[in-house]
Amino acid sequence: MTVRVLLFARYREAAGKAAVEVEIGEDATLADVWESVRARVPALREERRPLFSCDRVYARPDHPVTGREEIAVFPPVSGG
Amino acid sequence: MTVRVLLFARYREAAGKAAVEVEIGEDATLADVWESVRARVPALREERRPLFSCDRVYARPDHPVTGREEIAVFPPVSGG
Amino acid sequence: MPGLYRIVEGPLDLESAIQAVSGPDRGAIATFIGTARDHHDGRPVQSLEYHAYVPMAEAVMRQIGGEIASRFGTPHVAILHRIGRVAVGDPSVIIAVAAAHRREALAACSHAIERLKGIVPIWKKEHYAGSARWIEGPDPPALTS
Amino acid sequence: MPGLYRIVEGPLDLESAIQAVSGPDRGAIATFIGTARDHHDGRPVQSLEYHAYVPMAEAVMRQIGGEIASRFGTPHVAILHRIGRVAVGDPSVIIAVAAAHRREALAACSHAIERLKGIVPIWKKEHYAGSARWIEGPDPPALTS
Repeated sequence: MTVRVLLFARYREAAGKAAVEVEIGEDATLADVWESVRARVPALREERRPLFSCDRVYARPDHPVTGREEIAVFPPVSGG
Repeated sequence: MTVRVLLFARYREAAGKAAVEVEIGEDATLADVWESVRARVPALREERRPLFSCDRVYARPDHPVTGREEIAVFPPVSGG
Repeated sequence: MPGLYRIVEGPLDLESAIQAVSGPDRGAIATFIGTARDHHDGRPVQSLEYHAYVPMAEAVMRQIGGEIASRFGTPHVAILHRIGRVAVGDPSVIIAVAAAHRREALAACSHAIERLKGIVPIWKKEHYAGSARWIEGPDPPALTS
Repeated sequence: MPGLYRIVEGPLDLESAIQAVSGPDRGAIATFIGTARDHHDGRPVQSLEYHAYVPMAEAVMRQIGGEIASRFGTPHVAILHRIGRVAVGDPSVIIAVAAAHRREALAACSHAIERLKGIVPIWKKEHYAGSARWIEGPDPPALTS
């Protein structure tokens, strides 16, 4: 299935766009999504500390993906 | 000698004035000043927790009085 | 439900944060204002730029308000964070917490800024003379249960 | 010498306190606003009245600023306290502290209000429906060396 992944901050700048679409298998997790994103966007290959959210709530890399969530990946936050 | 003693808050209300003048001996301390004030102002006789200042700095009851200081006596503070 | 949690494009208004938390049964309001500093690690900074995952950031700020209500007993919390370019000296974040007593208000305000820096999806970019750099936070505390 | 330490007859101005401590080399401003509450120990309060030994109060507030400079490393402190009648909801005291970093600013602000309540010669009178009462503080910490 195809999922759309939102990117923020440095990841967005590296990709040159606010979101990417990737193909994943039926039993995919967020970790699988991230691997597909990095395969699509070479500039993200060196990123080692991604955070994930599903439907605007933090989620772990082993979180399963149904394809109906709003998925985002971003670097550690630095607001304030 | 005669010293003028500033009163604040409840002490001022009890005395009905902002300051009282009392006579004290040559080697008097702030504790002696306070005794003289209470002798002059019956409404202050029940006060048990006076604080003292000399020249706008806190001072202890055993602090000696020269007669040239600005002396004040007042209850525990409650600002804020 | 009380509380104000907002990502804002443009200047932040301290008075609106204080208004949002004030009330006659509260004796204490603590506020924290984070402003853009002119240096970082000894390097001159010309301006800051903030980027946010806006709807999630507002939801996580509201979650922090819930933590404050259960830990410090007051629901009167406002958290405002600016995005876009912020000039040196201008506020990037404003927090206000009102409570019956001073200790709860101050402790809650401190909790709010620590948690905001730890978990709210906002990122800072520092602009220097002729260059810029995204600041990456430390590894966050446990984010999911 | 930086710092603003003032007993004020009439409304307090938060903005002037913040202005007095702000600067481009500081990333954090913590403020504390104490407001008149509508109740105390379960009893409805109609208004507060504050009385001060004005010159000594300002001197002791300045002394608290000195404590903050040596303990928390910042001289950027403002302490304003109102005297006279204060309506419910209005500020009676405003403290602002600016520092390079948030923890120093918040800890210094907390120190300032604790010390103000402990040692600054100001007294509060609570006005109820048809009566009034001077509030007397606890025995103060060691006041003299």
